[in-house]
Amino acid sequence: MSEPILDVQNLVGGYGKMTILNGTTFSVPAGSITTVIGPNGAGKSTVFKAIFGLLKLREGKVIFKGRDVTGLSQRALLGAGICYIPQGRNIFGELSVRHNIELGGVAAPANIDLPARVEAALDVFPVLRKKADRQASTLSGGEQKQLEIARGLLLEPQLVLIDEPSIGLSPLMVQQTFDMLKQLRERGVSVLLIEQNARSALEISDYGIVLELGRTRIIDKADRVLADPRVGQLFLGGAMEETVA
Amino acid sequence: MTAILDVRDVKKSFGGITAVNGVSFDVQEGEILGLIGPNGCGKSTLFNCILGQLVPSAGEVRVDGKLVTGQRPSELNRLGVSRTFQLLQVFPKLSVRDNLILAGQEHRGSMLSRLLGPSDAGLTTTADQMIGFFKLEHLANEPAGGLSCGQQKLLDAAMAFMGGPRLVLLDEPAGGVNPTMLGDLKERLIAINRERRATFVVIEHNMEFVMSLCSRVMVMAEGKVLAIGKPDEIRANPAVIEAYLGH
Amino acid sequence: MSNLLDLIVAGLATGAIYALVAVGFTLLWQTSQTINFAQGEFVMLPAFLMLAVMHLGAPFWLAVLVGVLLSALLLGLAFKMLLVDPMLRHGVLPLAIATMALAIGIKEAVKQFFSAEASPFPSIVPAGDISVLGRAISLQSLGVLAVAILAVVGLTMLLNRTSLGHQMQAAAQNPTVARIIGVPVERMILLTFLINAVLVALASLLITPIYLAKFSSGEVLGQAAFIAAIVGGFNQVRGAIAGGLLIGVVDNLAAAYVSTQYRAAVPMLLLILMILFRPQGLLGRAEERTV
Amino acid sequence: QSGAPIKIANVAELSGGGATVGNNWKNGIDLAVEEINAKGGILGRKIEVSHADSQSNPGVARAQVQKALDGEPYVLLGPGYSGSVKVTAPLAAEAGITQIMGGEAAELTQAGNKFLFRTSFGQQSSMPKVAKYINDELKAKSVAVVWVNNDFGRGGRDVITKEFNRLGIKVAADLSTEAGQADFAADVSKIKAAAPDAVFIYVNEEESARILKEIKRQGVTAPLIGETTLVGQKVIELAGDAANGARGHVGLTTDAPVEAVKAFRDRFVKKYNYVPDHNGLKGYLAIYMVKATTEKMGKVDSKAFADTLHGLTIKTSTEPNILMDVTFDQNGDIDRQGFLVEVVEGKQVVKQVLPKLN
Amino acid sequence: MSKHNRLLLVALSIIVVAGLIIIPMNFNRYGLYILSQWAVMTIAAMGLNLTLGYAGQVSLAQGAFVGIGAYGAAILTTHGWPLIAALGLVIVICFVVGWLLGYPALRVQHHYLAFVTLAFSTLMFLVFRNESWLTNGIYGISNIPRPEVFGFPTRKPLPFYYLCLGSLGLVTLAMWWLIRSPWGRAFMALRENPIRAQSLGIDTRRYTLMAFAIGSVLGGIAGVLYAPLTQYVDPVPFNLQLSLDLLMMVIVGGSGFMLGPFLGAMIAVLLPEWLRFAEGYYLMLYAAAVIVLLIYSPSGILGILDRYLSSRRTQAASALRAAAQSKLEAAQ
Ligand SMILES: Nc1ncnc2c1ncn2[C@@H]1O[C@H](COP(=O)(O)OP(=O)(O)OP(=O)(O)O)[C@@H](O)[C@H]1O
Ligand SMILES: Nc1ncnc2c1ncn2[C@@H]1O[C@H](COP(=O)(O)OP(=O)(O)OP(=O)(O)O)[C@@H](O)[C@H]1O
Ligand SMILES: [Mg+2]
Ligand SMILES: [Mg+2]
Repeated sequence: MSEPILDVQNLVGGYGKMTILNGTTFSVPAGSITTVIGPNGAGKSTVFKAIFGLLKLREGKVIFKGRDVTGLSQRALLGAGICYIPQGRNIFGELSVRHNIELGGVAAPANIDLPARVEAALDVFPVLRKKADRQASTLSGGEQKQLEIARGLLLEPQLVLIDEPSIGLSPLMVQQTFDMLKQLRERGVSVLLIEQNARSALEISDYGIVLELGRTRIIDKADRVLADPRVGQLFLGGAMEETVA
Repeated sequence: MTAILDVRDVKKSFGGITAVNGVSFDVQEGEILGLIGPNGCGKSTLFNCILGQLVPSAGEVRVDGKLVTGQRPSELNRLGVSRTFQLLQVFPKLSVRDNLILAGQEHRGSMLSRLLGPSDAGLTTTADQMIGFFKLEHLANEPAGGLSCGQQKLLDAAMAFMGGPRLVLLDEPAGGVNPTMLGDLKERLIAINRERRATFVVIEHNMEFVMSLCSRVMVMAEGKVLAIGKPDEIRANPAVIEAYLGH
Repeated sequence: MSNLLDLIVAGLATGAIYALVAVGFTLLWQTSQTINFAQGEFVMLPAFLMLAVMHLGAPFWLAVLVGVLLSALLLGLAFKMLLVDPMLRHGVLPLAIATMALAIGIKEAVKQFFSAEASPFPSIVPAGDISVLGRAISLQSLGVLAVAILAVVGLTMLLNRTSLGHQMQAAAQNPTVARIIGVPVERMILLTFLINAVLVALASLLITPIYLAKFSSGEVLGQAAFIAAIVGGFNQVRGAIAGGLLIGVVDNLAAAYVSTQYRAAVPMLLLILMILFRPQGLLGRAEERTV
Repeated sequence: QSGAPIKIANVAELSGGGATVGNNWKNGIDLAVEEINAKGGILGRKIEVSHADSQSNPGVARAQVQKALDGEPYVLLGPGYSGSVKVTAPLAAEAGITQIMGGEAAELTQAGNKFLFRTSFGQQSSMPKVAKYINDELKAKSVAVVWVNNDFGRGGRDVITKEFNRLGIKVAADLSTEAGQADFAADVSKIKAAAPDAVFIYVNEEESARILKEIKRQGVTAPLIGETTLVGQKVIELAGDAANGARGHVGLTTDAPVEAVKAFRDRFVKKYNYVPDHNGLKGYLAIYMVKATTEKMGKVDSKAFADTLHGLTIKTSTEPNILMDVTFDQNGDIDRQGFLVEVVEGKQVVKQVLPKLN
Repeated sequence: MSKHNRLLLVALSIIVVAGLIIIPMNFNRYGLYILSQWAVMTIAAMGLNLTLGYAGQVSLAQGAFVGIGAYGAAILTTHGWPLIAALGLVIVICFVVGWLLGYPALRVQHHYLAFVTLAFSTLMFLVFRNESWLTNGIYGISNIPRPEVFGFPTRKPLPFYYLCLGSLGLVTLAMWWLIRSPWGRAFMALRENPIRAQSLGIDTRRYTLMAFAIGSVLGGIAGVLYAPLTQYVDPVPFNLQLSLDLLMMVIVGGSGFMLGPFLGAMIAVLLPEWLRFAEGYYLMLYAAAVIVLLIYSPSGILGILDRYLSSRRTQAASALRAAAQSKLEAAQ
């Protein structure tokens, strides 16, 4: 395993009195794609929120490139090189598509050429270019997701946290998105991915993490996770005759 | 035999943009029709036109041969047509159980009996069965807004079935749902389809799910029907591969 | 028809006042999704702050300066930190109610610590009339109109053309997501309220010479501005101008041609019809896609 | 227990639409009480006034008067709004407590309430004087009437139009306006269209100033006549030279050409830093009515108070701070000197003194 | 556990009700008047709580319905009708007018709806003031008689207070029944997500109109009691301010909570009275108190209680979750 870019240590926290994370611990090797899988409600998205400072943690630490970034502001985290593309729909409906993308560069240092990056992003997602001046809320579900990905990557971060990007995307777009993640990895960017589309995701990943009830149960090379019979049966839809607990 | 759902030449435009551009198809009772197509091709808009959430710019929609174009969603629901949504649509501050009871209550008794009768309209048992099936027991009394995305998606699907519908339009029910649970969901859909001859139209980008569930698949592109046929035919259709499936 | 013209010009003059107050209303909505029921009192208060400073013997210009600063401090910073911060997350109504209470508080405080009487206020625009379309119109009204238009043009440019403006809107529409992409949400909200505070101080400076400094003058202004904002379209700053002027004119025409006893109702009834047929207001945008 | 303070309760419009009225009234009361207490009180006993806010709302007024009466005050002062007087007068009467109020509506004193007293002319006595002036001096045959649509304005309007009818004067335009109204363009253009021989204006001070300005702007030349609120110093200050030429009947004014009134005004300004309107005077006089009546009785007796005040004449010679000689009739109505005033070059000029009737 | 809670709740309510009946027996007239006012305003606020708190429809017209009720009672009882007959007529009128006022809500929402209802409120004030032939205009209607209930006269403050309290009790029971019935759930659906509600067969049109109509009826009932309480009505109390005050009561008490209006009306009616000692500053103190309360709990007084209850509930859910067995471990 190469040097970890992100080290998540013993996270404990949740919403109000409800504890969701019970000591989640894992690390993301630099320059890898790491995929987190697990049942619905396992706490995957909650881990991301915790890493990105959106959740009050009762215990635990988040180390990024050797530096403790627990509880830093989102702006500081973006500045450090982490970006987060959350689950669900997260656009600014009343602004135009182009303005939405431009907003992805808010935290950018002054010396980068934002307009050029916006153009580049629009090249990657031709649908968005076609609808650049429309109000973002009129986009279809999948188009909105593309918009979010384009916006999230505008800062060219070193670590991408991306939560279920494939929801709502057509198979062709899912392929493209995964290809894009692979390209990012080639450029040395690390990716931490949550996917329910677990087979395809693990196929492009270096490492796989299985999260259950707020704990990391399995951390291993992606192909080994994929081959693990328990995982196949329980989380990849391998066996349909699973017994209800 | 008349089709349970008959869509004729439906068009919908927003300002200068035509999202749905003359779509016609019908669905026979007991069928499971898949609806696929690239992002932004007009699938959700078509659903909204059928279900009265949007008024189509042109065209007709019939349910059981009865013209329903322009009818309100609630009226359509009373005819036994229900749906799920692509984006999360639950009642965030109500408990999961109340969400489900709410989903079924208007199909019980009259307005007056709902005022004077039992407060759960006799639906607690049914709701709890649903909760059990989707493994939400520990959250039954929690507000639905606190569920994870995948759980909300499941709740949304569960709500669509509370009223015992004859025709259900599902908009990406699999998005974000764990594959194992998805298998259960598919089994469940098939069982309901067999037992109650309920009819489904399913928008989905998960090909495995669509192809194994549906008896027929319709492909849309740019607001029009590109192809319609058996899953195998569609999978092999070069136009579909190019526009939608990729290699 | 010179009579009609008279009425329209007079209505425009009053409407300009409503518009100037309404600008802040729409600004707050567009950049923080808040409704400030104390907006009228916000316009009333700075004049008294300036008067207070003048009572201490300061010259007018200094009083104005101190007044603007104080209002930025009280109606901008303090308002944002004490009221907006804890309540913003809880939807529109709690804050709206809190501002209603605040309106009572401000009114009572001014009454108690200054006076229940109306007092005159020096005008920075020279008093006097000029002739517009053959009718005398006061320079003061023109000043109000000019500032209202300038404010709207400036704010529209800021909001629609600059990244700062987009950030402000983003912070209002979805604060969590805005934070995630690095918008300094806190600072944007503060900016919003500071702009509003300076705007009301300016409005106070221009309107008080016409309306007089009186603890209760905010009631009429606030209500008129609220209505003007809705009519113009809540989600567009420029709607305030259209709404304000329209209310001013329709009010006059209603009083002249329909009924003086029902003058307050006639414009409202007309506007209800308009709202029912054009719910987004005169210059507002249609609400976004819902499903 | 002759040393205990005399308790007087005041319920007035300290907030809400009537706040200006109520606060003037309250300040007038406080000033008088301060003066009297400084000189040793009434019959050697200090006065203690409690103030309660009716929020300009009759329902609240009722509650506050109820509360005040539960405390068994010597006399009840206020409220100023006629509606609030109407809802509270029966309570005071039932408790047998004298109520000295500020309302001017004609009907208040005509319901046979033996415990209710005015501090100023009721509209039934002031309006006929104005109508007579319009008829006799101006010889106007048609008049435009502008009034504020609350109980004060409406009451005045109703009385004066009745008078106009009696005198055969035509009401050319009957214009209701709103309290706090800012824009009078429409109203003035209607006046202009009606081309009356005179305009009768019965609105509050600030609105008076605004309408005077608008009248000047639109070039209406008919004579303008009103009541106390049209020609007050405040109006002149606010309306500037637009106030010139306005005339009015003034029952109580701080601008009256009476030395005692001027002295009162100076004392008031010294204490409160502003010039009171007639409501300040009313409150002040209410307390001196209590003093004069009590001294007349020679004892503090709330049961006998009303009977003593009925038919009583209070002279400035015995009680200088009553400011002008005044007589109360059997209804609780007031008789006092009045003035006809015109604004000339920014100054009130008394054109005519309307003497006390008897 | 929940049974235990329910028992506690029942016991508590019995104590409160008994307190409301017994303690005021030796109150003076003023105290009884204020308490009666509280009961009346609570009824009106409960109506608005239904429209706004449960069904999510912003209305600035509740005060106008109190006005309609008060004028209805004033006009009819001064013409010799018994109050109960006036009540019947007012209920019908308010139901119909409220129903009609609901129609704009089918087209517009939020601040536009607020404006439409505000306009209605203004219009009603002008009608009360201008239509003198009916309402005696600005002079108002005085000498409104207090009714006899089952042969008991309520002219005295104490019996009239019991009349108000009894009415409040009846209204509360009816409201409680309504809220826990499927209708109540449908109202909440309207507030939470009307789009989803529609697609579940909930006739949002009818429920919206119902929410307005029933809420308005409660406003009217409050008005019918208000008239004989003050024994005088004029237009001023029924201006926009009353609607805003009622809105404040609902929000401050806790909108969407059954008992919110009780506390809200307490704050709005009783708190200013308690603060009277501060003389000229009492309204300032009152405003400050309301603001502080909202800062402390933006969801209203009952929001505090709700936070406590829901945290207990999540604790339970958390325990369930903790007890859940890992599937992975089970598979091993
Ligand atoms: N309210 C609206 N105003 C303007 N354009 C709209 C509106 N609603 C939808 N559209 C446009 O209509 C087209 C079809 O949208 P629709 O949501 O039906 O797509 P879809 O097939 O469901 O896509 P996806 O798979 O991404 O969900 C899109 O181009 C979208 O931008
Ligand atoms: N805002 C919230 N308030 C309260 N509880 C929440 C909230 N968000 C999530 N939860 C709870 O936390 C648990 C974990 O949620 P999380 O969103 O992390 O799940 P997930 O693993 O991402 O699931 P999915 O695959 O469905 O997205 C769930 O049981 C959910 O009920
Ligand atoms: Mg998730
Ligand atoms: Mg879609």
